Amino acid sequence: MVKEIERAGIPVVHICTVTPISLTVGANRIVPAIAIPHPLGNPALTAEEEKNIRRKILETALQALSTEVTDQTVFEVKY
Amino acid sequence: MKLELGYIHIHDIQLAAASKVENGVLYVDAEAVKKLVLEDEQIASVEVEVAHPGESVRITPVKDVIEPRVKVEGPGGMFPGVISKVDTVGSGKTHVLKGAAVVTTGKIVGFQEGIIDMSGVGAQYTPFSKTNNLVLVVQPVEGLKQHDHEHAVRMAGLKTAVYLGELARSLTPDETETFETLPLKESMDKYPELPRVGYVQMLQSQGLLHDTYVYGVDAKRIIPTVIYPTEVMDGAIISGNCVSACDKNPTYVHQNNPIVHDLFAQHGKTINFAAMVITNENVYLADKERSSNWSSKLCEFLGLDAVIISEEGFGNPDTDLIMNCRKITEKGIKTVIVTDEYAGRDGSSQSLADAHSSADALVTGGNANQVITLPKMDKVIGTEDYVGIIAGGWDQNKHEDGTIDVEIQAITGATSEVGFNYLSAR
Amino acid sequence: MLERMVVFTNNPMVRDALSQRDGCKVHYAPVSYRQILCLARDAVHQGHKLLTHPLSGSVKPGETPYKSVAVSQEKGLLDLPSLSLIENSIVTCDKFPIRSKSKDPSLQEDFQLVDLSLIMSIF
Amino acid sequence: MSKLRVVHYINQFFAQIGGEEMADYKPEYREGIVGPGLALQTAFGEEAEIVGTVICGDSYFNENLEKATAEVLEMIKAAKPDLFIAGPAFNAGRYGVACGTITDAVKKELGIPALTGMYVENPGADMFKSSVYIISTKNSAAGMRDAAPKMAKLGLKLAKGEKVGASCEDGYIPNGIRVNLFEKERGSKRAVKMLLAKINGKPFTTEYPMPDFDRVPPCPAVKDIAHAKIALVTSGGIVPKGNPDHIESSNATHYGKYDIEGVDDLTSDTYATAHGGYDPVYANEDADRVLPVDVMREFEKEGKIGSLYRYFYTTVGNGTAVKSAKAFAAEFSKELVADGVQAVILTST
Repeated sequence: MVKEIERAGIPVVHICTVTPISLTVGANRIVPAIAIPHPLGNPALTAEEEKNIRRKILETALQALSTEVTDQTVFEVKY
Repeated sequence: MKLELGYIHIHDIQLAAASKVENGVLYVDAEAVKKLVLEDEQIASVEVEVAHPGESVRITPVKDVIEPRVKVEGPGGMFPGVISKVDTVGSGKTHVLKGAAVVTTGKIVGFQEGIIDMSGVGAQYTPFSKTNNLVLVVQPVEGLKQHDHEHAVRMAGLKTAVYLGELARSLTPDETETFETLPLKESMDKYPELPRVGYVQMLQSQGLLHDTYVYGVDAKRIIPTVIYPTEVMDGAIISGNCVSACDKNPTYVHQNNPIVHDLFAQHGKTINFAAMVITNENVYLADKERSSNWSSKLCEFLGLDAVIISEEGFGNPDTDLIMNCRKITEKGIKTVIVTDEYAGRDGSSQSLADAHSSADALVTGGNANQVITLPKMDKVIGTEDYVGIIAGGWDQNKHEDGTIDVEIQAITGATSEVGFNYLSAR
Repeated sequence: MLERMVVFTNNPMVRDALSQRDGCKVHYAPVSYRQILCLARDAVHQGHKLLTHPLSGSVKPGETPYKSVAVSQEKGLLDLPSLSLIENSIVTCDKFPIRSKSKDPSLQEDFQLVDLSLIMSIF
Repeated sequence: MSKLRVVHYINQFFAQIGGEEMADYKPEYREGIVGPGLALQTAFGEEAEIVGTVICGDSYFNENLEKATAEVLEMIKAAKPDLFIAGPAFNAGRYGVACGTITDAVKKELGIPALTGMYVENPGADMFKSSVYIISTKNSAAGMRDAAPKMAKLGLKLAKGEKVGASCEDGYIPNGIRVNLFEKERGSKRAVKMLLAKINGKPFTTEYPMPDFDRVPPCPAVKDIAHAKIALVTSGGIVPKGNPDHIESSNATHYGKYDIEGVDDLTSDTYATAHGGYDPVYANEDADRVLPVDVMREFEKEGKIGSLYRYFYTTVGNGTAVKSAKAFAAEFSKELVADGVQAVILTST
């Protein structure tokens, strides 16, 4: 799916729990997520903390979209 | 290690008053065979039948197929660790009743399977429509447990094959063939220019009806090891695997392992067929890691340049196959893998349960889900009661005119994963 | 050496055989073959490791109704090999149609026994 | 039996009308054989007859895809063929796409047996190999002599409703449907031969190619993210509560597109997951954990992004066959481009 979007000429960032899978499916900009049942959240935290984490992941995603890459690149989130 | 196989060509089997081989005919004293089989107190009765190529006969449910052989020179005897003592076999001379086979049939569990049609469309799909088959229909004593039942039928087949093989002991073979594998150092010295090729055979080893025995040892208890390819010709590996008829290796296929034979055909010419490694396909995932680590380590240790890896089964073994392929490739060794496919009846599903880019050279035994219609046969040896239940049979698959629709996975040897058959897919 | 495990099973024979076994917790649920795989998958998503192959046995999904899968009791980071194995297994399971013979009462004991034998093969 | 009626499709070049300068040539129907149809007719012998030929310029077809397809289909329909053959297109890209498009349309819309031919690396091959039979040809017109008998043979099989063999038997580009065949050599011998080829660095063809792991080069970065229109796409199966479009939990046959205008936060009352591939408890409690609309809205307000695209797209990810997932994405990507979306955030579980 990620490849088809990129093929259409739109840069795409893939936020994905299992980065090796993301690498296999051919994503070029990858941001690791938290866990499979809740990639952009963590039910163990308070609502406020959880949203904060989500912001950090998405800020990293925006940064990935703004970064030129030549190859598959994983952008680690700084918590 | 050097073994000479002496083939006595058999073109017919007949039941007779005394067992003997004469002019290519195997005469079998059915009473003697029954007496032998009934020595096992767990067996209540046995029928002895004969099926010839081209006859309107169906054998089902098939448990195992075994080739009658006898050791005439060299240490040990047939089926070491099971019938004979555990002496190391694989050298000297062995006589083979080529063209004859012992087929065992019997219901062990309610979904027991395996079809051999001696004529018609089904015959094209099984290699055992071309052999003259002595069939044992084995009935257990009342209340016999499945494990004991499986063991009893297995032993009945092996004992009968040994009994028939004995008839060849003093005969002069019609044809002989010699196979030799040298110890590591000598082999390297003799063929310094040839690529060193190995064979990694994966053995089914998951539990009841899914077992293989090496010199009598349950294959799930082995660590991958080296075996001379000629040892398997003397029955070092036997089958206790009765599920998935199309891609299991009957004992006959172990004895005649086609990859071993076709590698030997190139030995000393284009390759140095240097070694054979056997490994297993256990259920426990750590066992898979360990076994694939060992198989790849052995291939490296043996200095192999290339190997053929064969699988047995589907699903669980796909994981072992890909692990073996990946780890052996990572050692810088070139690989070809042999498997079969479950791509669905329409052929559109993903064929294997696992995949890796290192598996770039694959030979397939075909799509086991292909449906064919088997004609009605004049005679059924065993029973068709289970045809609707076996893997590859299904509900309402028997038509009014007696024809049966089955997936070819119900047919013994149809999609052989050691390449014993001609079927393939694209 | 075997890890301490949780066995997800819909097979009463496995439940009875393993319930007293050391290092072994049984999670018995009278659900479908596929749903047993899903229970194992959810455990893998939580960080448990798969210990046995989900597609053990040559009796195909849809042919036998019984399935037993072991995962580690210990929970850690998401185990990628376990993840890819369980996900692939569910995809593979879905391509096999359910055969009505799998529900035949006369066959249940045999199906249970083979499934039991597969899981017991690890001990 | 009367001869089977065949209609043939070729481009302006093979109709000898002209090269690139005539690529705008509009569809035209001519009675009988034109150009390469002769080789096909020879291959058909007495069994079939090319009754007419549709000619269309490659540029015209590709630039007016829908209109041209309709026009060409009309001409084909009127000729009442038993079989339709397009090309072969060899390595000509736009010709290949035209051949694939029209063959696919004839098969699906007219229900008439149809096939085409092209070189395996023609872009049309990848696009259409799983929907229509494409005879594998050489990469230039010099391959016509080779291709014509194969196209005729498979064409006759299709027209007569006979069973099609495996790709290597009938010469078509593998289409993902596995077909059994009996080989002349047993599997073990084929394995030894393949191994020898591999050892000696010679070419060999695997009998089952592993799923391909092809790559797409990265798109350039977004220059001004603070003014960019960004879309959210998820393979996590987030849908409005109640799953109004009945997206299946796995092996989904369609994808969802939902309007989020005015939605600032996904709540347990409004959104849930339709995905069957993970424990749904956490996503159902708060779907922002999978599809982060809440934070994206905040970013919009804070000026971190230009705007959030009005719709989000959703699929159920790994349960869905790779093939259909690709098709879904190709389809909605067109809409994203058309609506001026400049970047996509794709979330997966």
